[in-house]
Amino acid sequence: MIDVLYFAWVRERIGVPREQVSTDAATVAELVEELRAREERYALAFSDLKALRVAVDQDLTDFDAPLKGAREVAFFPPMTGG
Amino acid sequence: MIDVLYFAWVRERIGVPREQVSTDAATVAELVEELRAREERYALAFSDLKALRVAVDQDLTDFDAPLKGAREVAFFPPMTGG
Amino acid sequence: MRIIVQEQPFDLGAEANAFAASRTDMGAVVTFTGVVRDDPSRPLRQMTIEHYPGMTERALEKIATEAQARWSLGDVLVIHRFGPMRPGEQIMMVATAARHRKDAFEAAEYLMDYLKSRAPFWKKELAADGESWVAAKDEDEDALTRW
Amino acid sequence: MRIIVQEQPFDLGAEANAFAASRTDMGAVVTFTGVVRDDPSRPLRQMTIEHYPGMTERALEKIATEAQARWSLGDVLVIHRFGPMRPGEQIMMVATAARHRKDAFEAAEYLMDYLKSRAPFWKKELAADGESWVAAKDEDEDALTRW
Repeated sequence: MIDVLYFAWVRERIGVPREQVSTDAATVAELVEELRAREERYALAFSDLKALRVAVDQDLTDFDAPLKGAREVAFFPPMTGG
Repeated sequence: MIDVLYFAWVRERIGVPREQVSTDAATVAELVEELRAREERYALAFSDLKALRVAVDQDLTDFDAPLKGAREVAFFPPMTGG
Repeated sequence: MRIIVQEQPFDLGAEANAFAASRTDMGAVVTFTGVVRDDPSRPLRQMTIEHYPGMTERALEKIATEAQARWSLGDVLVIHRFGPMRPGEQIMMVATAARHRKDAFEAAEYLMDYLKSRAPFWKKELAADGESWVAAKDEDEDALTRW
Repeated sequence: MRIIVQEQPFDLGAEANAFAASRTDMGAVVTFTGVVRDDPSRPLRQMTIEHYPGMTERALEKIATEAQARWSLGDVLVIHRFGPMRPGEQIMMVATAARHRKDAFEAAEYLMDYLKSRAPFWKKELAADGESWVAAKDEDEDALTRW
Protein backbone atom coordinates (compact mmCIF):
# COMPACT_ATOMS: atom_id res chain seq x y z
CA MET A 1 0.00 0.00 0.00
CA ILE A 2 1.20 3.44 -0.87
CA ASP A 3 -0.21 6.90 -0.08
CA VAL A 4 -0.96 8.82 -3.26
CA LEU A 5 -1.44 12.59 -2.94
CA TYR A 6 -2.84 15.05 -5.47
CA PHE A 7 -2.51 18.84 -5.47
CA ALA A 8 -4.00 21.81 -7.29
CA TRP A 9 -5.90 20.92 -10.48
CA VAL A 10 -4.77 17.30 -10.30
CA ARG A 11 -6.56 17.08 -6.97
CA GLU A 12 -9.63 18.75 -8.43
CA ARG A 13 -9.78 16.41 -11.43
CA ILE A 14 -9.33 13.27 -9.35
CA GLY A 15 -11.68 14.53 -6.67
CA VAL A 16 -9.72 13.55 -3.57
CA PRO A 17 -6.60 15.01 -1.96
CA ARG A 18 -5.13 11.63 -1.07
CA GLU A 19 -5.88 7.93 -1.14
CA GLN A 20 -4.24 4.62 -0.36
CA VAL A 21 -3.40 2.55 -3.38
CA SER A 22 -2.53 -1.11 -3.45
CA THR A 23 0.05 -1.54 -6.17
CA ASP A 24 3.01 -3.62 -7.31
CA ALA A 25 4.18 -0.90 -9.70
CA ALA A 26 7.96 -0.77 -9.88
CA THR A 27 8.12 2.84 -11.04
CA VAL A 28 6.06 6.01 -10.90
CA ALA A 29 5.26 5.57 -14.60
CA GLU A 30 3.82 2.10 -13.93
CA LEU A 31 1.71 3.49 -11.09
CA VAL A 32 0.40 6.17 -13.45
CA GLU A 33 -0.57 3.47 -15.97
CA GLU A 34 -2.51 1.59 -13.29
CA LEU A 35 -4.31 4.74 -12.20
CA ARG A 36 -5.14 5.77 -15.76
CA ALA A 37 -6.77 2.37 -16.33
CA ARG A 38 -9.01 2.82 -13.29
CA GLU A 39 -11.43 5.54 -14.25
CA GLU A 40 -11.97 8.41 -16.63
CA ARG A 41 -11.07 11.05 -14.00
CA TYR A 42 -7.60 9.50 -13.63
CA ALA A 43 -7.14 9.21 -17.38
CA LEU A 44 -8.05 12.88 -17.61
CA ALA A 45 -5.74 14.00 -14.81
CA PHE A 46 -2.81 12.03 -16.21
CA SER A 47 -3.47 12.71 -19.90
CA ASP A 48 -0.35 14.86 -20.32
CA LEU A 49 2.58 13.89 -18.13
CA LYS A 50 4.60 16.87 -19.37
CA ALA A 51 2.15 19.08 -17.49
CA LEU A 52 2.75 17.16 -14.27
CA ARG A 53 5.44 16.89 -11.62
CA VAL A 54 5.93 14.06 -9.17
CA ALA A 55 7.46 13.70 -5.71
CA VAL A 56 8.33 10.41 -4.03
CA ASP A 57 8.54 10.61 -0.25
CA GLN A 58 8.47 14.41 -0.53
CA ASP A 59 11.41 14.75 -2.90
CA LEU A 60 10.90 15.92 -6.46
CA THR A 61 11.79 13.23 -8.93
CA ASP A 62 10.75 12.00 -12.40
CA PHE A 63 8.37 9.42 -13.77
CA ASP A 64 11.12 6.80 -14.14
CA ALA A 65 11.77 6.84 -10.40
CA PRO A 66 11.50 3.44 -8.62
CA LEU A 67 8.77 2.97 -6.03
CA LYS A 68 10.51 0.26 -3.99
CA GLY A 69 10.21 1.20 -0.32
CA ALA A 70 8.30 4.40 -1.07
CA ARG A 71 5.53 5.39 1.35
CA GLU A 72 4.18 8.46 -0.41
CA VAL A 73 3.83 9.58 -4.03
CA ALA A 74 2.44 12.99 -4.95
CA PHE A 75 1.28 14.33 -8.30
CA PHE A 76 0.84 18.01 -9.06
CA PRO A 77 1.25 20.69 -11.72
CA PRO A 78 4.43 22.80 -12.01
CA MET A 79 4.82 24.81 -8.85
CA THR A 80 4.05 28.52 -8.54
CA GLY A 81 5.56 29.68 -5.29
CA GLY A 82 6.89 33.08 -4.35
CA MET B 1 35.83 84.43 -6.54
CA ILE B 2 34.97 80.79 -6.28
CA ASP B 3 34.03 78.62 -3.29
CA VAL B 4 36.48 75.77 -2.88
CA LEU B 5 35.38 72.86 -0.66
CA TYR B 6 37.47 70.02 0.77
CA PHE B 7 36.23 66.74 2.20
CA ALA B 8 37.60 63.79 4.18
CA TRP B 9 41.42 63.61 4.29
CA VAL B 10 41.75 66.45 1.77
CA ARG B 11 39.95 68.67 4.27
CA GLU B 12 42.18 67.44 7.06
CA ARG B 13 45.39 68.09 5.12
CA ILE B 14 44.33 71.55 4.03
CA GLY B 15 42.92 72.36 7.44
CA VAL B 16 39.68 74.08 6.41
CA PRO B 17 36.41 72.68 5.02
CA ARG B 18 35.91 75.56 2.57
CA GLU B 19 37.40 78.84 1.50
CA GLN B 20 36.87 81.53 -1.08
CA VAL B 21 39.57 81.66 -3.71
CA SER B 22 40.23 84.50 -6.11
CA THR B 23 41.33 82.90 -9.35
CA ASP B 24 41.44 83.31 -13.11
CA ALA B 25 42.06 79.60 -13.66
CA ALA B 26 40.32 78.36 -16.79
CA THR B 27 40.16 74.72 -15.67
CA VAL B 28 40.15 72.69 -12.48
CA ALA B 29 43.73 71.61 -13.24
CA GLU B 30 44.86 75.24 -13.40
CA LEU B 31 43.16 75.96 -10.08
CA VAL B 32 44.97 72.99 -8.57
CA GLU B 33 48.31 74.39 -9.84
CA GLU B 34 47.59 77.74 -8.20
CA LEU B 35 46.65 76.08 -4.92
CA ARG B 36 49.72 73.83 -4.97
CA ALA B 37 51.93 76.87 -5.35
CA ARG B 38 50.41 78.52 -2.28
CA GLU B 39 51.61 76.47 0.65
CA GLU B 40 53.04 73.11 1.57
CA ARG B 41 49.67 71.81 2.90
CA TYR B 42 48.08 72.33 -0.54
CA ALA B 43 51.05 70.73 -2.29
CA LEU B 44 50.65 67.76 0.05
CA ALA B 45 46.88 67.46 -0.42
CA PHE B 46 47.19 67.67 -4.22
CA SER B 47 50.34 65.59 -4.59
CA ASP B 48 48.55 62.70 -6.34
CA LEU B 49 45.58 63.71 -8.46
CA LYS B 50 44.77 60.07 -9.20
CA ALA B 51 43.80 59.74 -5.56
CA LEU B 52 41.40 62.67 -5.85
CA ARG B 53 37.97 63.35 -7.30
CA VAL B 54 36.50 66.71 -8.19
CA ALA B 55 33.00 68.16 -8.44
CA VAL B 56 32.13 71.46 -10.09
CA ASP B 57 28.85 72.96 -8.92
CA GLN B 58 28.03 69.64 -7.23
CA ASP B 59 28.46 67.46 -10.30
CA LEU B 60 31.32 64.97 -10.53
CA THR B 61 33.70 65.90 -13.32
CA ASP B 62 37.41 65.64 -14.16
CA PHE B 63 40.44 67.87 -13.82
CA ASP B 64 40.14 69.14 -17.41
CA ALA B 65 36.72 70.63 -16.68
CA PRO B 66 36.37 74.38 -17.39
CA LEU B 67 35.68 76.71 -14.48
CA LYS B 68 33.94 79.44 -16.45
CA GLY B 69 30.77 80.41 -14.57
CA ALA B 70 31.40 77.89 -11.79
CA ARG B 71 30.49 78.95 -8.26
CA GLU B 72 31.71 75.93 -6.32
CA VAL B 73 34.55 73.42 -6.75
CA ALA B 74 35.02 70.51 -4.37
CA PHE B 75 37.99 68.18 -3.93
CA PHE B 76 37.78 64.85 -2.13
CA PRO B 77 39.02 61.26 -2.16
CA PRO B 78 37.11 58.44 -3.92
CA MET B 79 33.72 58.09 -2.27
CA THR B 80 32.82 55.30 0.15
CA GLY B 81 29.07 55.39 0.52
CA GLY B 82 26.65 52.58 1.27
CA MET C 1 18.27 29.56 9.34
CA ARG C 2 14.54 30.03 9.92
CA ILE C 3 11.88 28.54 7.64
CA ILE C 4 8.29 29.42 8.41
CA VAL C 5 5.22 28.17 6.55
CA GLN C 6 2.04 29.65 7.95
CA GLU C 7 -1.47 30.70 7.04
CA GLN C 8 -1.62 33.99 8.95
CA PRO C 9 -0.07 37.26 7.77
CA PHE C 10 3.46 38.17 8.85
CA ASP C 11 4.80 41.61 9.71
CA LEU C 12 7.52 42.47 7.18
CA GLY C 13 8.86 45.33 9.28
CA ALA C 14 9.02 43.36 12.51
CA GLU C 15 10.63 40.41 10.74
CA ALA C 16 13.17 42.62 8.94
CA ASN C 17 14.11 44.37 12.18
CA ALA C 18 14.44 41.13 14.14
CA PHE C 19 16.47 39.54 11.34
CA ALA C 20 18.85 42.50 11.02
CA ALA C 21 19.26 42.78 14.80
CA SER C 22 20.19 39.13 15.17
CA ARG C 23 23.41 39.38 13.15
CA THR C 24 25.00 42.79 13.56
CA ASP C 25 28.34 41.31 12.50
CA MET C 26 26.95 41.25 8.96
CA GLY C 27 27.31 44.39 6.85
CA ALA C 28 24.53 43.66 4.36
CA VAL C 29 20.90 42.63 4.77
CA VAL C 30 18.63 42.03 1.76
CA THR C 31 14.90 41.33 1.93
CA PHE C 32 12.49 40.36 -0.80
CA THR C 33 8.75 40.52 -0.24
CA GLY C 34 6.15 39.08 -2.59
CA VAL C 35 2.77 40.79 -2.71
CA VAL C 36 -0.60 39.79 -4.24
CA ARG C 37 -0.74 42.61 -6.77
CA ASP C 38 -3.68 44.91 -6.22
CA ASP C 39 -3.92 45.99 -9.83
CA PRO C 40 -7.00 48.02 -10.84
CA SER C 41 -6.75 46.62 -14.39
CA ARG C 42 -6.91 43.08 -13.01
CA PRO C 43 -10.06 42.59 -10.94
CA LEU C 44 -8.71 39.89 -8.65
CA ARG C 45 -10.87 39.12 -5.65
CA GLN C 46 -8.76 36.57 -3.88
CA MET C 47 -5.68 34.41 -4.31
CA THR C 48 -5.50 31.06 -2.57
CA ILE C 49 -2.23 29.23 -2.11
CA GLU C 50 -2.27 25.47 -1.73
CA HIS C 51 0.83 23.68 -0.51
CA TYR C 52 2.15 20.23 0.37
CA PRO C 53 2.60 20.18 4.16
CA GLY C 54 5.81 18.41 5.06
CA MET C 55 7.36 18.61 1.62
CA THR C 56 7.08 22.40 1.65
CA GLU C 57 9.26 22.83 4.74
CA ARG C 58 11.64 20.16 3.43
CA ALA C 59 11.98 21.85 0.01
CA LEU C 60 12.49 25.31 1.51
CA GLU C 61 15.13 24.00 3.90
CA LYS C 62 16.92 22.32 1.03
CA ILE C 63 16.94 25.54 -1.00
CA ALA C 64 18.13 27.62 1.97
CA THR C 65 20.83 25.09 2.84
CA GLU C 66 22.07 25.15 -0.74
CA ALA C 67 22.18 28.97 -0.64
CA GLN C 68 24.25 28.82 2.55
CA ALA C 69 26.65 26.40 0.86
CA ARG C 70 27.06 28.63 -2.20
CA TRP C 71 27.42 32.01 -0.54
CA SER C 72 28.98 33.25 2.65
CA LEU C 73 25.86 34.06 4.66
CA GLY C 74 25.32 34.97 8.27
CA ASP C 75 21.67 34.00 8.25
CA VAL C 76 18.69 33.15 6.03
CA LEU C 77 14.98 33.63 6.69
CA VAL C 78 12.11 32.32 4.56
CA ILE C 79 8.46 32.98 5.41
CA HIS C 80 5.79 31.68 3.03
CA ARG C 81 2.05 31.81 3.58
CA PHE C 82 -0.67 29.52 2.32
CA GLY C 83 -4.46 29.81 2.26
CA PRO C 84 -6.64 32.65 0.99
CA MET C 85 -5.27 36.16 0.54
CA ARG C 86 -6.64 39.43 -0.74
CA PRO C 87 -4.98 41.76 -3.24
CA GLY C 88 -2.35 43.87 -1.50
CA GLU C 89 -1.51 41.20 1.07
CA GLN C 90 2.05 39.97 1.44
CA ILE C 91 2.51 36.35 0.36
CA MET C 92 6.08 35.64 1.41
CA MET C 93 9.45 37.09 2.22
CA VAL C 94 13.06 36.02 2.23
CA ALA C 95 15.92 37.75 4.02
CA THR C 96 19.65 37.18 3.74
CA ALA C 97 22.49 38.61 5.82
CA ALA C 98 26.09 38.58 4.64
CA ARG C 99 29.33 40.43 5.24
CA HIS C 100 29.22 41.76 1.70
CA ARG C 101 26.34 42.97 -0.43
CA LYS C 102 27.04 40.75 -3.43
CA ASP C 103 26.52 37.59 -1.39
CA ALA C 104 23.35 38.92 0.23
CA PHE C 105 21.84 39.96 -3.12
CA GLU C 106 22.77 36.83 -5.05
CA ALA C 107 21.60 34.48 -2.33
CA ALA C 108 18.24 36.29 -2.09
CA GLU C 109 17.76 36.03 -5.86
CA TYR C 110 18.73 32.37 -5.79
CA LEU C 111 16.22 31.68 -2.99
CA MET C 112 13.48 33.43 -4.95
CA ASP C 113 14.27 31.66 -8.22
CA TYR C 114 14.18 28.23 -6.59
CA LEU C 115 11.24 28.99 -4.36
CA LYS C 116 9.21 29.99 -7.45
CA SER C 117 9.45 26.64 -9.20
CA ARG C 118 10.86 24.09 -6.75
CA ALA C 119 8.82 24.63 -3.60
CA PRO C 120 5.38 22.93 -3.64
CA PHE C 121 3.03 25.89 -3.72
CA TRP C 122 0.21 26.45 -6.18
CA LYS C 123 -1.73 29.65 -6.68
CA LYS C 124 -5.39 29.87 -7.57
CA GLU C 125 -6.95 33.17 -8.51
CA LEU C 126 -10.56 34.13 -7.98
CA ALA C 127 -11.80 36.90 -10.27
CA ALA C 128 -15.24 38.10 -11.36
CA ASP C 129 -15.18 35.54 -14.19
CA GLY C 130 -14.36 32.59 -11.94
CA GLU C 131 -11.44 30.65 -10.54
CA SER C 132 -8.25 29.57 -12.29
CA TRP C 133 -4.92 28.06 -11.38
CA VAL C 134 -1.93 30.28 -12.11
CA ALA C 135 0.24 28.62 -14.74
CA ALA C 136 3.97 28.29 -14.16
CA LYS C 137 5.93 30.64 -16.39
CA ASP C 138 8.65 29.47 -18.72
CA GLU C 139 10.75 32.44 -17.62
CA ASP C 140 10.66 31.19 -14.02
CA GLU C 141 11.95 27.80 -15.11
CA ASP C 142 14.55 29.48 -17.32
CA ALA C 143 15.72 31.62 -14.38
CA LEU C 144 17.17 28.48 -12.77
CA THR C 145 19.70 28.02 -15.57
CA ARG C 146 21.51 31.06 -14.20
CA TRP C 147 22.71 29.20 -11.11
CA MET D 1 10.83 58.56 -5.17
CA ARG D 2 12.01 59.47 -1.68
CA ILE D 3 15.62 60.45 -0.91
CA ILE D 4 16.48 61.06 2.72
CA VAL D 5 19.88 62.15 4.07
CA GLN D 6 19.87 62.43 7.83
CA GLU D 7 22.04 62.10 10.90
CA GLN D 8 19.61 60.23 13.15
CA PRO D 9 18.91 56.50 12.96
CA PHE D 10 16.02 55.24 10.83
CA ASP D 11 13.68 52.33 11.55
CA LEU D 12 14.22 49.70 8.86
CA GLY D 13 11.02 47.86 9.76
CA ALA D 14 8.82 50.94 9.80
CA GLU D 15 10.34 52.19 6.54
CA ALA D 16 9.95 48.79 4.85
CA ASN D 17 6.33 48.51 5.96
CA ALA D 18 5.46 52.04 4.86
CA PHE D 19 7.23 51.55 1.53
CA ALA D 20 5.49 48.23 0.81
CA ALA D 21 2.09 49.59 1.86
CA SER D 22 2.34 52.59 -0.46
CA ARG D 23 2.38 50.55 -3.67
CA THR D 24 0.30 47.41 -3.30
CA ASP D 25 -0.04 47.25 -7.08
CA MET D 26 3.58 46.07 -7.14
CA GLY D 27 4.28 42.35 -6.73
CA ALA D 28 7.90 42.63 -5.60
CA VAL D 29 9.62 44.71 -2.93
CA VAL D 30 13.37 44.50 -2.32
CA THR D 31 15.25 46.21 0.49
CA PHE D 32 18.95 46.48 1.12
CA THR D 33 20.28 47.63 4.48
CA GLY D 34 23.90 48.49 5.18
CA VAL D 35 25.16 47.96 8.72
CA VAL D 36 28.35 49.05 10.53
CA ARG D 37 29.72 45.58 11.09
CA ASP D 38 30.07 44.67 14.74
CA ASP D 39 32.86 42.19 14.23
CA PRO D 40 34.61 40.87 17.36
CA SER D 41 37.83 40.36 15.35
CA ARG D 42 37.78 44.03 14.31
CA PRO D 43 37.73 46.27 17.37
CA LEU D 44 35.94 49.22 15.81
CA ARG D 45 34.73 51.84 18.26
CA GLN D 46 32.95 54.21 15.93
CA MET D 47 32.42 54.98 12.28
CA THR D 48 31.83 58.56 11.19
CA ILE D 49 30.37 59.40 7.82
CA GLU D 50 31.14 62.75 6.26
CA HIS D 51 29.12 63.96 3.31
CA TYR D 52 28.73 66.89 0.95
CA PRO D 53 25.39 68.55 1.80
CA GLY D 54 23.58 69.56 -1.34
CA MET D 55 25.61 67.39 -3.68
CA THR D 56 24.66 64.27 -1.72
CA GLU D 57 20.92 64.69 -2.29
CA ARG D 58 21.59 65.67 -5.91
CA ALA D 59 23.77 62.62 -6.57
CA LEU D 60 21.30 60.23 -4.92
CA GLU D 61 18.41 61.68 -6.90
CA LYS D 62 20.37 61.30 -10.11
CA ILE D 63 21.13 57.65 -9.33
CA ALA D 64 17.51 56.90 -8.38
CA THR D 65 16.19 58.68 -11.47
CA GLU D 66 18.51 56.65 -13.67
CA ALA D 67 17.30 53.43 -11.98
CA GLN D 68 13.71 54.43 -12.72
CA ALA D 69 14.62 55.05 -16.35
CA ARG D 70 16.31 51.66 -16.70
CA TRP D 71 13.81 49.45 -14.91
CA SER D 72 10.05 49.41 -14.57
CA LEU D 73 9.70 50.50 -10.96
CA GLY D 74 6.73 51.53 -8.88
CA ASP D 75 8.80 53.37 -6.32
CA VAL D 76 12.32 53.92 -4.99
CA LEU D 77 13.45 54.86 -1.48
CA VAL D 78 16.99 55.81 -0.42
CA ILE D 79 17.89 56.66 3.18
CA HIS D 80 21.52 57.43 4.02
CA ARG D 81 22.85 58.62 7.33
CA PHE D 82 25.89 60.74 8.13
CA GLY D 83 27.69 61.53 11.37
CA PRO D 84 29.00 59.15 14.05
CA MET D 85 27.69 55.59 14.35
CA ARG D 86 28.52 52.64 16.55
CA PRO D 87 29.11 49.06 15.39
CA GLY D 88 25.79 47.34 14.74
CA GLU D 89 24.01 50.53 13.70
CA GLN D 90 22.32 50.75 10.33
CA ILE D 91 24.01 53.18 7.93
CA MET D 92 21.62 53.25 5.02
CA MET D 93 18.86 51.45 3.17
CA VAL D 94 17.40 51.36 -0.30
CA ALA D 95 14.03 49.90 -1.28
CA THR D 96 12.60 49.20 -4.71
CA ALA D 97 9.09 48.15 -5.72
CA ALA D 98 8.32 46.61 -9.09
CA ARG D 99 5.72 44.40 -10.71
CA HIS D 100 8.34 41.70 -11.22
CA ARG D 101 11.17 40.53 -8.99
CA LYS D 102 13.91 40.86 -11.60
CA ASP D 103 13.38 44.60 -11.92
CA ALA D 104 13.21 45.09 -8.15
CA PHE D 105 16.43 43.12 -7.55
CA GLU D 106 18.43 44.62 -10.39
CA ALA D 107 17.43 48.18 -9.57
CA ALA D 108 18.37 47.70 -5.90
CA GLU D 109 21.77 46.35 -6.88
CA TYR D 110 22.28 49.21 -9.31
CA LEU D 111 21.39 51.76 -6.61
CA MET D 112 23.86 50.17 -4.23
CA ASP D 113 26.67 49.95 -6.76
CA TYR D 114 26.34 53.63 -7.70
CA LEU D 115 25.72 54.81 -4.18
CA LYS D 116 28.97 53.14 -3.07
CA SER D 117 31.24 55.08 -5.39
CA ARG D 118 29.25 57.97 -6.89
CA ALA D 119 27.50 59.52 -3.90
CA PRO D 120 29.70 61.89 -1.85
CA PHE D 121 30.08 60.01 1.42
CA TRP D 122 33.34 59.22 3.17
CA LYS D 123 33.78 56.83 6.06
CA LYS D 124 36.23 57.25 8.88
CA GLU D 125 36.84 54.47 11.37
CA LEU D 126 37.92 54.91 14.96
CA ALA D 127 39.60 51.87 16.47
CA ALA D 128 41.86 51.31 19.50
CA ASP D 129 44.88 52.18 17.35
CA GLY D 130 43.47 55.47 16.06
CA GLU D 131 41.43 56.94 13.24
CA SER D 132 41.62 56.16 9.55
CA TRP D 133 39.66 56.92 6.41
CA VAL D 134 38.16 53.87 4.71
CA ALA D 135 39.76 53.47 1.27
CA ALA D 136 37.54 52.97 -1.75
CA LYS D 137 37.76 49.41 -3.06
CA ASP D 138 38.70 48.59 -6.64
CA GLU D 139 35.92 46.00 -6.64
CA ASP D 140 33.35 48.72 -5.94
CA GLU D 141 34.58 50.73 -8.91
CA ASP D 142 34.65 47.57 -11.03
CA ALA D 143 31.05 46.78 -10.04
CA LEU D 144 29.90 49.76 -12.12
CA THR D 145 31.12 48.17 -15.36
CA ARG D 146 28.23 45.71 -15.01
CA TRP D 147 25.63 48.37 -15.81
